[in-house]
Amino acid sequence: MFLTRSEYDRGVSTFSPEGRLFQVEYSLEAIKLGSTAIGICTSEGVILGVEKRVTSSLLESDSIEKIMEIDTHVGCAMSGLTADARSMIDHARVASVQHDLYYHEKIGIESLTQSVCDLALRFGEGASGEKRLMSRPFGVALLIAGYDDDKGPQLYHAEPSGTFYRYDAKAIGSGSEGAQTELQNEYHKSLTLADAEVLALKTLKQVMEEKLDSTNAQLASVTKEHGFRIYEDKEIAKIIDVLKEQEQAEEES
Amino acid sequence: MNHDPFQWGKPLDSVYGPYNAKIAHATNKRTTNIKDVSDFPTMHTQQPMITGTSVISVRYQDGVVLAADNMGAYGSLMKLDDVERIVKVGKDTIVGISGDISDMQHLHRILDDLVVEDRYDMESDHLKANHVHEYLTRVLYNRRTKMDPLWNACIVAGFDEQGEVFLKYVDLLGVTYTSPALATGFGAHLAIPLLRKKADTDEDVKNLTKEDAVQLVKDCMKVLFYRDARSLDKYTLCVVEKSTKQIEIQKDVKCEDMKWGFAKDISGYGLPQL
Amino acid sequence: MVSVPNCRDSNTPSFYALEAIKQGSAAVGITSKTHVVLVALKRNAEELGSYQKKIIKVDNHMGIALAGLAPDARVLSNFLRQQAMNSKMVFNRPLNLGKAVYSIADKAQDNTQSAGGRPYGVGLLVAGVDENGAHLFEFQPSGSVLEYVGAAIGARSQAARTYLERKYEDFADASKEQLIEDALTALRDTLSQDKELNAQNTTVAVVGKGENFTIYDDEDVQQWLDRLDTLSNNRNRNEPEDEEQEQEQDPEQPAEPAPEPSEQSDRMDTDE
Amino acid sequence: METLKNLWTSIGTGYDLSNSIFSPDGRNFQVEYASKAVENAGTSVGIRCKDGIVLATEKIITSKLLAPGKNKRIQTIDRHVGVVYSGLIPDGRHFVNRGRDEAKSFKSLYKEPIGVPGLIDRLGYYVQAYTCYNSVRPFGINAIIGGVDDDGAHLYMVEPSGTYWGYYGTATGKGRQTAKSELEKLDLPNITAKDAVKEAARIIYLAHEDNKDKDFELEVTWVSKSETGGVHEFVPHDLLQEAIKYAEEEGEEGESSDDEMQD
Amino acid sequence: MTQPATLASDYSNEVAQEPIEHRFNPYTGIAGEDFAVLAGDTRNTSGYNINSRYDPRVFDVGDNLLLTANGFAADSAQLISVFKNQLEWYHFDHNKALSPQSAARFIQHLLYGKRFFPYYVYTILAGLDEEGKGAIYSFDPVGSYEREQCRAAGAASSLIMPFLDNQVNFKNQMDPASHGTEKRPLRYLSLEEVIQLVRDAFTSVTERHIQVGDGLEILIVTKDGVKTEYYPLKKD
Amino acid sequence: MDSISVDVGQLKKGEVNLGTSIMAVKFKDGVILGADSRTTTGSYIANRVTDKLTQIHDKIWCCRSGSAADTQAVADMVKYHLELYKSNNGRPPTTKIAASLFQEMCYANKEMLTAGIICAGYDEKTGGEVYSIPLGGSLHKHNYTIAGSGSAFIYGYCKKNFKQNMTKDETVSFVKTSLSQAIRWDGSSGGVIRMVVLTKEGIERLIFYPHEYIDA
Repeated sequence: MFLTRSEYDRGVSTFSPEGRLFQVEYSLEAIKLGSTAIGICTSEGVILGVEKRVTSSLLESDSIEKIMEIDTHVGCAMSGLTADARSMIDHARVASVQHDLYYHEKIGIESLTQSVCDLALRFGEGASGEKRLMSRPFGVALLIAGYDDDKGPQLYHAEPSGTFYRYDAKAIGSGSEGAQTELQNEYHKSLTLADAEVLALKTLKQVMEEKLDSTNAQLASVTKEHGFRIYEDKEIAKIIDVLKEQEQAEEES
Repeated sequence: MNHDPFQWGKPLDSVYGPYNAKIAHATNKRTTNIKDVSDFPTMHTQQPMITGTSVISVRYQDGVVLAADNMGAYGSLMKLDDVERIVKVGKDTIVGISGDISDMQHLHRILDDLVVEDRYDMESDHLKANHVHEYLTRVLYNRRTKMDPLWNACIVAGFDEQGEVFLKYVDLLGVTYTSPALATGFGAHLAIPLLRKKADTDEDVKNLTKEDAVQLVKDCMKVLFYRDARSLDKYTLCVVEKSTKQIEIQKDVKCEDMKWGFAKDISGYGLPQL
Repeated sequence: MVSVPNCRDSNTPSFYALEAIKQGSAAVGITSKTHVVLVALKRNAEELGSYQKKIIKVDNHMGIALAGLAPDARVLSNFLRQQAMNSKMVFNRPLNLGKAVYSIADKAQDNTQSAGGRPYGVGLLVAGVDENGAHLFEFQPSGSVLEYVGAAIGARSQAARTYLERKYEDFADASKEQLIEDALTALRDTLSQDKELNAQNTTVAVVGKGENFTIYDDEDVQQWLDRLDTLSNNRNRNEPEDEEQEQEQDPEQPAEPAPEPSEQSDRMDTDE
Repeated sequence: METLKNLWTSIGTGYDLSNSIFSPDGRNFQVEYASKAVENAGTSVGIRCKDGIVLATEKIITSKLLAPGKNKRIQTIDRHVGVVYSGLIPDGRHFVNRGRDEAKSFKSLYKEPIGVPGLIDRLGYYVQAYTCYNSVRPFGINAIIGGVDDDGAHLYMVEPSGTYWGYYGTATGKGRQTAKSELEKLDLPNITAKDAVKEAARIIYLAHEDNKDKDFELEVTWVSKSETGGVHEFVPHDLLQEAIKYAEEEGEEGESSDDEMQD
Repeated sequence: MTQPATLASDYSNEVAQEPIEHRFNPYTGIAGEDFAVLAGDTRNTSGYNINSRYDPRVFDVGDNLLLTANGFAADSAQLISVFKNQLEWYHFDHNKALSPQSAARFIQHLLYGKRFFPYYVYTILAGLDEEGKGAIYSFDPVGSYEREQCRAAGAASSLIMPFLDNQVNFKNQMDPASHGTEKRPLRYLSLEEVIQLVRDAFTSVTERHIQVGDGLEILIVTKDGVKTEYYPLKKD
Repeated sequence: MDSISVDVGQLKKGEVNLGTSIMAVKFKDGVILGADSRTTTGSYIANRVTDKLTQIHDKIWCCRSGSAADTQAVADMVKYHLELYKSNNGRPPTTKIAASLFQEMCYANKEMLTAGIICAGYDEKTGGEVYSIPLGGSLHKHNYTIAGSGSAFIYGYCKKNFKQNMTKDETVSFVKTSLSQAIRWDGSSGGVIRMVVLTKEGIERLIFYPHEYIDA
C-alpha cells in the first residue's frame, strides 16, 4: 500500500516521504550533464565564461551560443537543456524592456532574476496565483550577470526550482564541482576584471576535456561603463596568452 | 478667454476636442431627444423613480447630529410617507441616504451582508464608520465608472477605530468630502448656510452643545419643510455621542412650532394690502 | 493521489509536505501583548553564495517567516500581500490577521482535498498586530492554522520549542528587547554544537502596536546578537527526539531514498 | 468498532485506495476512513432546548504554547446558524465556508435568512458529492449544525457520507458514547437555554474522562430567541464560569482547574 | 454648467448624462534648486456650493514625492490611491525608493491606460531628481507629460501661469543694467521667494475666482523630507 | 431646472398598456386584492373584461400595472421560483418571499421593465400581508396600497377611509368604492371590478358589474 519511490518521482507535484519533489531534483541532473559555465563578480564588473563543446569538426563553433544578452546592462550564461533557456531569456528580455517602459529606468538585476525564477516556477501555481503553465520544470540553470546603480555589479544563479542565490563566483554544469572548489581557492574581493578574465579561463581549462583555445571557450563581461559585451575570439586569444605566461611563471617558481 | 468661471481650467474643446463619449461606446436609446447625445456615454439608469430628499448633519463638541425625513416622492406625488432613510450598520455607524429608494434599499442589503461577514469571527464588531464610508465610496465610484450609477448621496456618521467621531459625505459619482456641517440635496442649498452660522469652523464645533446642535438641526428640518416641495414634516433624528459611545435614534419626530400666523396679514393679488 | 490524512498510516501528500518543512532551517516567533518577534536562521548554498531570505514583509502591520520550499512561500506571501492591499483599498483598514492566515489556510486545504495541485511544501509563522492586538500564527500545508504565544518551525525546532515551553509565562508582559533575546536563545538551541549565530546567518523582525514591521539583517542584526552574547552562553539542549536525529544528519547526508549529493538537492527545494 | 475490524481485513486489497468504488461487501472505504478521522477527535455536543440551540466542544490543548482562549473551534454560518465539528479542522472550515456561500446566495435571492432545514439540505448534498469522485476525498468531519429560524430551533448532524438527521441532542468525537447516554437522560427539548449550557458543560467534562491525559478548553456557544434574540453567539463569560463550576461539582473529581478554561 | 449631482429631489437629465462633476481648484508646483513645492487651496465646491472649507488635495505619497490630481474629485482620489498601492508593490518587487522620473512615467501609464474612459484630472508630480534638484512633472488627462520648472493647473491657472512665467521663468523681464536690451538672466529662486510667490498668487486669485478660497496648503519637499504649511485665505 | 419628470408611459410603440386601477387591502382575517378590467392600446380598449388578478402561489396573488408583457413575464418567473422554493426548502413560501422575488426581478431589470406590481397574500403565521413594488424596483410593506394610473385620483379617499382590522364586508365595500372612483375619473381604467379574497377559509373570487358599483 505504501507507494514505492517510482510512484513518487513521476509527477512534478508529488512529495516523496522526505518531502522532496523528485522531478525538480532530477531537472538538476539535466544541468549536471550540461557544459560548464562560470561567473565571477568583481568590484569593477562581472565576467561570464563558458566552454563550447565543439563535438564535430564540421560544427561552426561561433554558432554555439552559451552566453546571451538580456539587455544592455545584463546578460547570462547557461548550462543544461539550452533549448529551455530560450524561453527563459525571452521572458527576461521582455521583463527588462517592460520595466523600462513602465518606469523609465534599467531594471534591477535581482528583480530581473526574480521574474525569471517566477517563470521557472510555473510547472506549478504561479507566484501571483496564475494557473499552471508547463508539465515539467526547466532543465537549465542560468548565471545572470549585470550591473545596476543600487547594488553595482551582481552575479545570480537561477535554478529550475525557482530559487536563486547571489554569488561572488559560481560554476555550474558538468565541471561544476571541480570548478567551484578552484574558484573558492582563488577568489578574493580585490580581484580586478582582468584577473577575473584569466581566472575564468584558467578554471574552465581545468575542467574541459579538449584543450582550451579561443574557439571552444567564450567570455563576456558586464561593467558600468560598457554594459554587457561578448568578447571577440582574438580578445580571448590574448587572455589565453596571459594565462600561459602566468602558468609558466608558476612552473619556474 | 471664456468668461464663464465654471469653464476655467476645464480641458478646452478647442485643444482636446469635446469629451467624446463614443469612445466609451456611447449609444443611448432613451435620450435621442437630448441634444448632442454623443457628448455622453450610455447611462443605464435614466432617472431615479421614487426618491428621498435631503439628509442633513452637523458636528457638535461631543459628536454628530443627523436627520432625514420619511418621504418617498414619485415626481410631485408623495408615494410613501414612511420611508426610513437612516440605516444603522453594525454598532458604530449610521448612514443617511438620499436619492433613489430602490437603490437605497440595495445599499441597505449590501451593507447588511458586510455586517454579517464582519461577524463571522463572532468577536465584537471591527466594522467602523470610516470602513463603511470607504466601502460605499468604492461601490458608488465603480458603479459610476460602469455608467450605471446608484442614484444616491450618503452621509456616513459614527465612530472610527480610535473611537473618534467620524462624519463624511459620498455621492453617486464617488465624490467624498467632510466638513463640520454636511447636507445632501436641497439641504445643501437651504440648510448648510444655517448650519454654518453655528458650526463653520472646528472652533465653533467645540462650543456647540448637544442641545443646541439638536435644536439647530430641528430648525433646519423645519425650514426645509417650509421650502422643499419634496419634503415631509416627519423625520428621523440621530445623535452620535462620543462620551457615551452611543448612537441614539429617534423616529417619527415632527416639525414643531411652525409659524404660519403671519399668513393672515397677507392679502392676494389685486386686493388692498393691509 | 488524494487520500485522507490521519486515518491510515499518514501516507499523504500534505504529510510529506510537513517533511519538507523539517528540512528548512529553523524559524522562531514569540508574542507579547504589544509586540511580535520573528527570528530565523539563514543558510547559504556554499561559501561564495548569498544567504536565503527567511522573513518576508507582507504589509506595515504584518510579515511572515518560512521553513520549507521558498518558492511556495513566495506564492503565499504574494497572495497575502494582495489580500492586505485589497483590504486597504476597499475598507481603508489594515488586513485582519485572522482573516489573513485563514485565507491561505483555506487555499492549502483545497490542495489536500482535491487532486491536481500539490500541497504547499512550506510552513509559515505569521506575525502581526491588528485591531485586537498582537498575534502569532503557525501555518501548515495541511491547512491547519493555530495561534501561539511562542512557536518554532523548521529543522530541529523541537529544541527551540522546549526552551519556549519553559519560559512562556513571561512572554505576555515582556519588553520588545526581552522577546528578541528569548527568541534568539531559542533559535540558538536549534544549532548543532559547531555552529553559532552570526550577523550573516541570522534575521530578526519585529512588529508592534504603532510600530511597523521591520527586518534586521547583516550589520543591523549585530546589535541584537550582542545582547545575546552578554547572556550566559551555556546551551540548554535536551536530547533531540528520533525524528530530530535524522534531521541532525541533514543536510550533510540525505535519508533514503534520495537522489545524488543532497548537499545540492536539498538546497534547490528547501529554503536552505 | 465492528466495522473497523473488517475494515482492516480489507486493507491492501486496493478497494480502499479509490474514493468512488465499492468494495465487494458494498462499502466505500474512503468514507469510512474519513469517519475514522473523527473518532479520535475532541468531543463536541449539540443540544436543542426550548427556544434555541447550545453547541459545546472539548478543545484539546496540544501545546502549552497555544494562545489561551484563541483558536476558536465553533463557527457561525449566518447570524442565526452555528456549527461545531470534530475531525479535520481545515475540512471543517471548508464546510463552513460553503455554508456561508449557500446562506448568502439564498439571501441575495429571497432577501431573508435561509431556513436551517434548507441550509442543511444544500450542505448534505455538497458533502455527499465529495464521496462520488476520484479527484476528491470525503470530508473528514462530523458537523453539528444548529440554528433558529421562523419555524423555531433546529439541530442536525452531517456525516462524511453526506447523510444527516435532525436531533434533540447529539454528540461526536472521542467521548460521543458517554455524551450521548448523558444526553438521553435530559428532558429535551424542554429545558431552558441556560440549563442547556450547564448540561453541555457537564457532559463535555464527563466525556473528557475518555481523554484524561490531555488538557482542554471548554467552548460553548448558543443561539436562542429569548437569550440572544436569535443570534448565534459565545455564551457570556460569567455564565460560562457558572457552567464550569456546575460541571466540576457534578463530575466525580473536578481535576481540571479553572484557569485552564479561562477564555 | 454642470448640475451638482446631489440634489435628490432635483436630478436633472443633464446630471443623468454627465458622469463627472468638475471641480478645478487651482494647483501650483514650483521647482527650486534643492527643493520643490506643490500648493493648492483647500476649498471643495460643486456648482455654487461650498462643500468643504478644508479638503486638502495635495498628497505626500511617500518616497519624497508630492502628488495632486485635480478635476473630477472622485477620479483624482482613485488615481492617487491606485498610485500609492502600486508604489507599495514597487517596493516589494524592487525594494528601493521610486524616483520622480520613474513615478512620472508610471503615472503616464496609469492615465493612458484609461485613454478611452479617462481619469478626468490634471496631475502634477513634485519631487527631487537624482542630482537632488527640484523636479515638477505635469500631466494632461490622458497621460502626456513633461518636466517643467513651474506649472499652474486647474481653475484660474489661466490667471496664475502668466504670473509665474514672469516671476519664475523671468519671461519679458529685461536686465535693468543693460537698459532693457538684454533678458534678465535665469536663476533659481530661494524657498522663501517661492513661498511668497505662491501666497501672492493665491491671495490674488481668491479675489478673482469664486471657486478659490478658504485656505492655502503648501507642501515642500527637500532632501530632509516633506513639510506642510497652511495659510488661511478669504472665506467669501 | 426641470425637476424629475417620471413618465410611466415609457412603452415601446403599440405596446399594450395596463393603464390600470389596482389595490390590495389587509383586513381582520386576510387580504383582498381588487382591480378594474380595462386594457388599452393608445386610446383603443383592447380588452374590456381583462382579469388583472394573477395567482402566483396558492394564497399569494398579485395585480400588475405598466406593460402587460413585462408584468406577465415577471409574474411567470416568480411563479416558477416559488415552486422551486417550496420543493427545495420543504415549506411553502411566505408572501414576503414572493414580494422579494418580484423586487429582485424588477430591480435587476429596471432598465428593461415597465412594471408596477402589488403583491398580497395570506399565510397562517403572518395572516394577510400587502407589499408594493413600484417602478424603480423598491419593496414596501403596507396595510393597504393602490397603484396604476387610476390610483392618482383616490389617494385622498383611501387615506381618509381606510381602517385597521376591518371586517370582510367593510373591506369589500372599501375596495369597491375606491376603485369605482378611480374608474370614474381615469380614462385608462374601466369595465368590471374584480376582487380576490384570501383568508384561512380559502380563496374567494368576487366580481362587480358597472351597474352594481356605479353609485357605490
